[in-house]
Amino acid sequence: MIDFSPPLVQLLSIDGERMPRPDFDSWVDDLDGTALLALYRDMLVVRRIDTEATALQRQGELGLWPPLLGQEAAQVGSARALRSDDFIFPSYRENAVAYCRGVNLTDIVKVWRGNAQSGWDPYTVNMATPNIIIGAQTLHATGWALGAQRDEIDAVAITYFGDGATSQGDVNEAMVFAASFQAPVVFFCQNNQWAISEPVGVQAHRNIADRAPGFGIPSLRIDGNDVIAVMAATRIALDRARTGGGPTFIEAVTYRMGPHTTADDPTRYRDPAELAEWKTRDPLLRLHRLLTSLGEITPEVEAATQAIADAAAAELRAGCIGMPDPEPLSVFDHVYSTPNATLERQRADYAGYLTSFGTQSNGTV
Amino acid sequence: MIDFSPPLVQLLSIDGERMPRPDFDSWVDDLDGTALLALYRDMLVVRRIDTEATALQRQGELGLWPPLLGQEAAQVGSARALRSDDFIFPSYRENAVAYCRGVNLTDIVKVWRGNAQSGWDPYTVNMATPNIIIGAQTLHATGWALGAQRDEIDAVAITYFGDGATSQGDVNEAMVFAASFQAPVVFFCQNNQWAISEPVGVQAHRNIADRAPGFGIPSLRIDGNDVIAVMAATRIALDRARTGGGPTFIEAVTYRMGPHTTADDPTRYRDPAELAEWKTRDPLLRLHRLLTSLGEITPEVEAATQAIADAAAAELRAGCIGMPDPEPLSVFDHVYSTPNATLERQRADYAGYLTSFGTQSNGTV
Amino acid sequence: MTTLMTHTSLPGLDAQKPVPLTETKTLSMGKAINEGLRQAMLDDPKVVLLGEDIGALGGVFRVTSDLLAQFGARRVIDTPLAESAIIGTAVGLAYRGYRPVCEIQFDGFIFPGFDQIVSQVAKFHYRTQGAVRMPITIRVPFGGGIGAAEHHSESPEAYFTHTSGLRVIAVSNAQDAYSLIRQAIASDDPVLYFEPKRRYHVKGEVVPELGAPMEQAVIVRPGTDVTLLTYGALVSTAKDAALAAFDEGVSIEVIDLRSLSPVDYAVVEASVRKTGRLVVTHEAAQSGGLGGEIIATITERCFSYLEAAPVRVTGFDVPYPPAKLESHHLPDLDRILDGVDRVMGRR
Amino acid sequence: MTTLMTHTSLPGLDAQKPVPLTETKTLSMGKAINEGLRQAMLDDPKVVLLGEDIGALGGVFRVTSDLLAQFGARRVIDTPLAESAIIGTAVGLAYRGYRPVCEIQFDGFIFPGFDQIVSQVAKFHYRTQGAVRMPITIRVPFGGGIGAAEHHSESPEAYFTHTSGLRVIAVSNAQDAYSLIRQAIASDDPVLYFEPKRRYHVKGEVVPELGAPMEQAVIVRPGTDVTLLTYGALVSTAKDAALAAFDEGVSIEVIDLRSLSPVDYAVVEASVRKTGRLVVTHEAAQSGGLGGEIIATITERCFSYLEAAPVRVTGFDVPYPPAKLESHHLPDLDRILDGVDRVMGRR
Ligand SMILES: Cc1ncc(C[n+]2csc(CCOP(=O)(O)OP(=O)(O)O)c2C)c(N)n1
Ligand SMILES: Cc1ncc(C[n+]2csc(CCOP(=O)(O)OP(=O)(O)O)c2C)c(N)n1
Ligand SMILES: [Mg+2]
Ligand SMILES: [Mg+2]
Repeated sequence: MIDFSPPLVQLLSIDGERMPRPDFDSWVDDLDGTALLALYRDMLVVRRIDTEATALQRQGELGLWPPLLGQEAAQVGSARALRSDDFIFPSYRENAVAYCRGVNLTDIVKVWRGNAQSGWDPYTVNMATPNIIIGAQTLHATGWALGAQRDEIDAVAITYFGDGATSQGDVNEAMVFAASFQAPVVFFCQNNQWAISEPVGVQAHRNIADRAPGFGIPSLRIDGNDVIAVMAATRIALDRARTGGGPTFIEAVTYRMGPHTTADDPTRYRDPAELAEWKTRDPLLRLHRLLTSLGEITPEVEAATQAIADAAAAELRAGCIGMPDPEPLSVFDHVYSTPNATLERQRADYAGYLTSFGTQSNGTV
Repeated sequence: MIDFSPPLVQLLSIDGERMPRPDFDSWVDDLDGTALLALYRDMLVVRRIDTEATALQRQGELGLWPPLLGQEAAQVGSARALRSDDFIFPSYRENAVAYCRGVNLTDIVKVWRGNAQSGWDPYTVNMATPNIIIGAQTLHATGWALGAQRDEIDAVAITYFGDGATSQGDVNEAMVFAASFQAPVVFFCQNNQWAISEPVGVQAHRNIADRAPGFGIPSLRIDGNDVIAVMAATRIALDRARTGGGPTFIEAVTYRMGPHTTADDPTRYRDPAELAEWKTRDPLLRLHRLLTSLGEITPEVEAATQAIADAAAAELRAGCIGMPDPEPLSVFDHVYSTPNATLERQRADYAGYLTSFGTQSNGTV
Repeated sequence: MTTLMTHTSLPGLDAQKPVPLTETKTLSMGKAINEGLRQAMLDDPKVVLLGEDIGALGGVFRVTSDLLAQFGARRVIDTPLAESAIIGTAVGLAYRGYRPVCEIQFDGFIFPGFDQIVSQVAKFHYRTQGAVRMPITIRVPFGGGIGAAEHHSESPEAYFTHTSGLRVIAVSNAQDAYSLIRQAIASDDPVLYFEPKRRYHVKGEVVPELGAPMEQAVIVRPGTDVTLLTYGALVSTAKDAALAAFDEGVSIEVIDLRSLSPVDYAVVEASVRKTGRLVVTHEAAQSGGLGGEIIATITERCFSYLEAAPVRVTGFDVPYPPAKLESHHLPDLDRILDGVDRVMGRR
Repeated sequence: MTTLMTHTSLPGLDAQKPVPLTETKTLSMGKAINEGLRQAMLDDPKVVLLGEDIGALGGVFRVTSDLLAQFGARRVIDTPLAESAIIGTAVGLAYRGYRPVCEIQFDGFIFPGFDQIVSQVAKFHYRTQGAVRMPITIRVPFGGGIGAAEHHSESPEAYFTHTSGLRVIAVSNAQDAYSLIRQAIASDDPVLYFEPKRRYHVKGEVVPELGAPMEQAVIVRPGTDVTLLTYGALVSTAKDAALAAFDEGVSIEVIDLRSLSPVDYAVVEASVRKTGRLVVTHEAAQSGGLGGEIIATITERCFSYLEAAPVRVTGFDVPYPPAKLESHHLPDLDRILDGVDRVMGRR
């Protein structure tokens, strides 16, 4: 029996030691050296991508980038627990989840370059594109789960959101609906301690994981920088959902090591000592330690892994810079799925206007 | 020490016996025979008013009426626990609370007759007028409490809402804010088992009182048909708030014995056996039994009490029927507190239009 | 104690046999919507209904009566009391290929769901460059004239006609109610479907057909002197006004807009070119209402045809007033005729 | 581990000494609002600020910079992340006699608070027949042109100008930003106060005075041939357009509306009576935007003066597009001049 009460679940210590915990261990006993190395590789690659994207933003190639630095274990551990037919409803920070889902790297940054409002076709990877309205996607996940329930399939919806999001009405309503209908949905909260400049204590005086049980939703509070614990907890929650057990809430306790986005300046509100302390809990560091002690990390492996990460970064950069600008008249595309007379007239007028210039508008504003 | 865990608190049994409970008793030890009789009188009067208002609606004198039949103890017990400088933010069903607050009976029905969108000046009785948007008033109470906190007074805000309301985002956000700021506010939920046609099980799979603790708000679950328990619980919550202890959530378990409103037909969705069972738990009946056993109820007292209730009903009827219709041009009044040119023009045009008829518009639609 | 209803068992498609409308019948507008919903649910198993009290009660206006019994709780879903969640879960259902039909109990209760409508429902197709469709229908009983309490008589349609990505429909009679609810549900775009609640009981003949496309406006009474444009509950008032004016020698062409977004300007323009005079009437407040938008557009497109400035006859710029004052707020026959007089230069 | 911030201790009015603006200074528009807020807080202890990240961070645009340090956490309140609650608690504070100033972080995030604005803030004074006032100011950075992500560039003002009971302001320069935020806060009616975010950094001279009443429109450049009406960020674009047109022999009168509800029709009418030609430009979508309302009203009131149909130059009827397309969506100098050409009959 799983204990759904709040103490933090940790399976991998800061020092890289595997901490036995009978109720969780059976969920991750397939994680041999090879599997752990694969997780490490994912985490290294997404960190490398994250760094590259930040650099691209600094160089003016991206309008904005929301770094996930520090949250690699939470995202990779949960994403790798999913089945390909499970459906993901993320916020805007789940770039590692998208990577694990096989989303093309160029497509990941498309939206942040401003080329489109979303980067990929959700149905090709069973993952929705970023949702920026805080908490809104938790209701979409719940609705999708209601559909899956009606379709009598055992695929599960999982939704990602932050500690700040838990204050929004939508997230609470999603819990009400999920509990009422026993929907197969997993609420995955990355408590990274901050909502832009506000520490989690502004949102909640108790642990975030304490909230869900009152709605009739069991919750787990896990060390979000421990990829093994994250994977175990996600598998437990998915299994409950698949077998008709209804929703589960997971609080992954982690830390946003970077700024909120590249537009943010955390020095205005955050004590550097806090960051320093969390650096000791780095999710990559401790898995590296475990892998080293398991003898999985050799100089060759290290080099090969880094090469993969660097290749991903290079691919991202090339794809980003090489992305063609959207066609001017595409501003009118896809507002509706069928023709709309008012809009078609606006399109025709604007096309005529552009033609009258013999060029595009120079966009002086 | 008060136990804030969920079992139902009952101080007065269905048979009218006072059930001792040390942790609550001290809060109601002033309730001697006279005080209990006064509560009974309130409950009898509000039931009589409720019946009269329903009759007035059937006779076409009111557009609508939301009966409180069955919820007299929950409303009277809590209202009578308040200080006059505490501020009440009700839903639409708290007519007994308004009565206890000293609201003029005619003013109570004014809104249901369609003469105004609210019946009284909230500041004269420290009670807001009915709010129809489910749950919205819980945020107003929280905001008022933030003001009281800033003013460094020990008055408390109390907000009333139903079981259905707990599903609304606003109510959950109110708990988030109240907990975050430790606002002096009491959340008083009358769980009357139904939200129009939906049983409480649609809204929540667990007891409603279980929700608040996850937000960091202690809760009490009380027998809402037991006026003594209601008063004790409300006093406890008020005291916590007054002394800086922050918000408390009270679930008063009661029953809506009538229809949702006079426009509703509960036979379409409700088992008559359920109503029959709840009739045995009638809040007046059991207090009557206690008072009888205490020797407080004599034929003279009975007659006098009934006379007071009948007089209130007569006053309500006379006031309702005698209410003057609002002036046509008052449709433009009070949209803004200062003159607004666009609106003044509409007013002038319409005044001219009415004059051109030499009469008021006949309102054919 | 109440037996708690649980949703875990999900009774399926059993119960009564479906009896769809197969021949012309006289139905109230409310019943016509009910029949349209039934047909849509029979046509497509992906059509599901969500809302407060739509199950056993059949909705506070009984528009979903008997559908729970016929289609079961998998498809007729009594939801918890939260409009944002009703819309938001519909988005998720649409994502999975469903065609959710949401009922908002009254006009004034749509606002808690406004964010999900404006930022999600309306934008998904654009956001995903057509990859994700939102075939969601949001049914809203709207308008006044029933002596109701606050928030029960509003006309919020202009908020939605200003929201790109939504289609907006308002019906005025039983036949359109039947045909257009079916078209709305079949539409791959999200549709706000406004039902004039004070006309629910008005009966009319209903042919079980889809009729003209929902984006088409309809001339419900031809005329030559003035174009009178409206939608929803005021269509029948406008027809009465036209009749009254006819006796006084003014020939009014009454147009039932039906689609508020997009507006069928082809029909409106042709009419105004003929009459040279336009009156628009609606219950919603004047400032920012649909009337201004249509007048601005018609002025742009038909300036040289206009014999007089177009006129609006609308609710005032006030929150919906208490019941005893609503007859002063709502455009009625006399106020419409007064508007006609003004556009004819008689006042 | 993070030291959790608690609100229970409520640090009071200590910290730095207030240094209000006492003489004319050159300030950016953002800083001008900051100074206006500071002065309002000094003038009235009942003025409190609520919003996300407005404390230590000073807001994502730094408009509330240093106010936490000066006035303490009792008056500068970093709230949990929930817009409905920000507005709803402001209602309760107003009930208790406070004058709350809410910051909505970006235009697109106002919709979760829409219900509280439309059904509560706007209606309370009417509902209670004047007994309860709602002196709430809701600050909203709005509009595009900064290359931002979705929901960060919207122009939702028309939703509020259609809502009776609200006042709506949009400022265009540092002086007005300073004067009008003070007037908005001092107003006993609720005010939506829109700040054109792409002009936050634009500097101007600011005199520490209240200036003309906020409901007055201002002619920012006189002219005789065409009236060009706008507000917010496009005021400076419109002035540039007028300058360019002048070189081509067209004299444009540019009006900065400032108050979007109510509109100062006295000023607009007088101008149109003079010029006979009207162009309205705004970033919001055309259908249902403020332009249509103003054109309809001016057509009603000035029909015989109009030499041509009024023209709109607006955002298209699309959700706000991705950054790389926004220059096509936003009216710019050339599109405004094109509109002027159209109203002059040159195209
Ligand atoms: C409805 C809404 N309000 C405000 C914002 C602005 N905003 C963007 S991210 C953010 C903080 C989110 O914090 P959290 O939920 O903890 O997620 P994190 O960014 O830490 O991953 C805020 C306030 C928004 N995007 N949507
Ligand atoms: C936002 C909103 N949605 C829907 C309604 C319609 N409505 C009025 S009362 C009600 C049920 C309320 O149930 P509950 O909260 O249990 O209170 P009760 O009526 O039982 O006292 C509903 C759905 C409303 N008034 N406001
Ligand atoms: Mg966070
Ligand atoms: Mg109830």
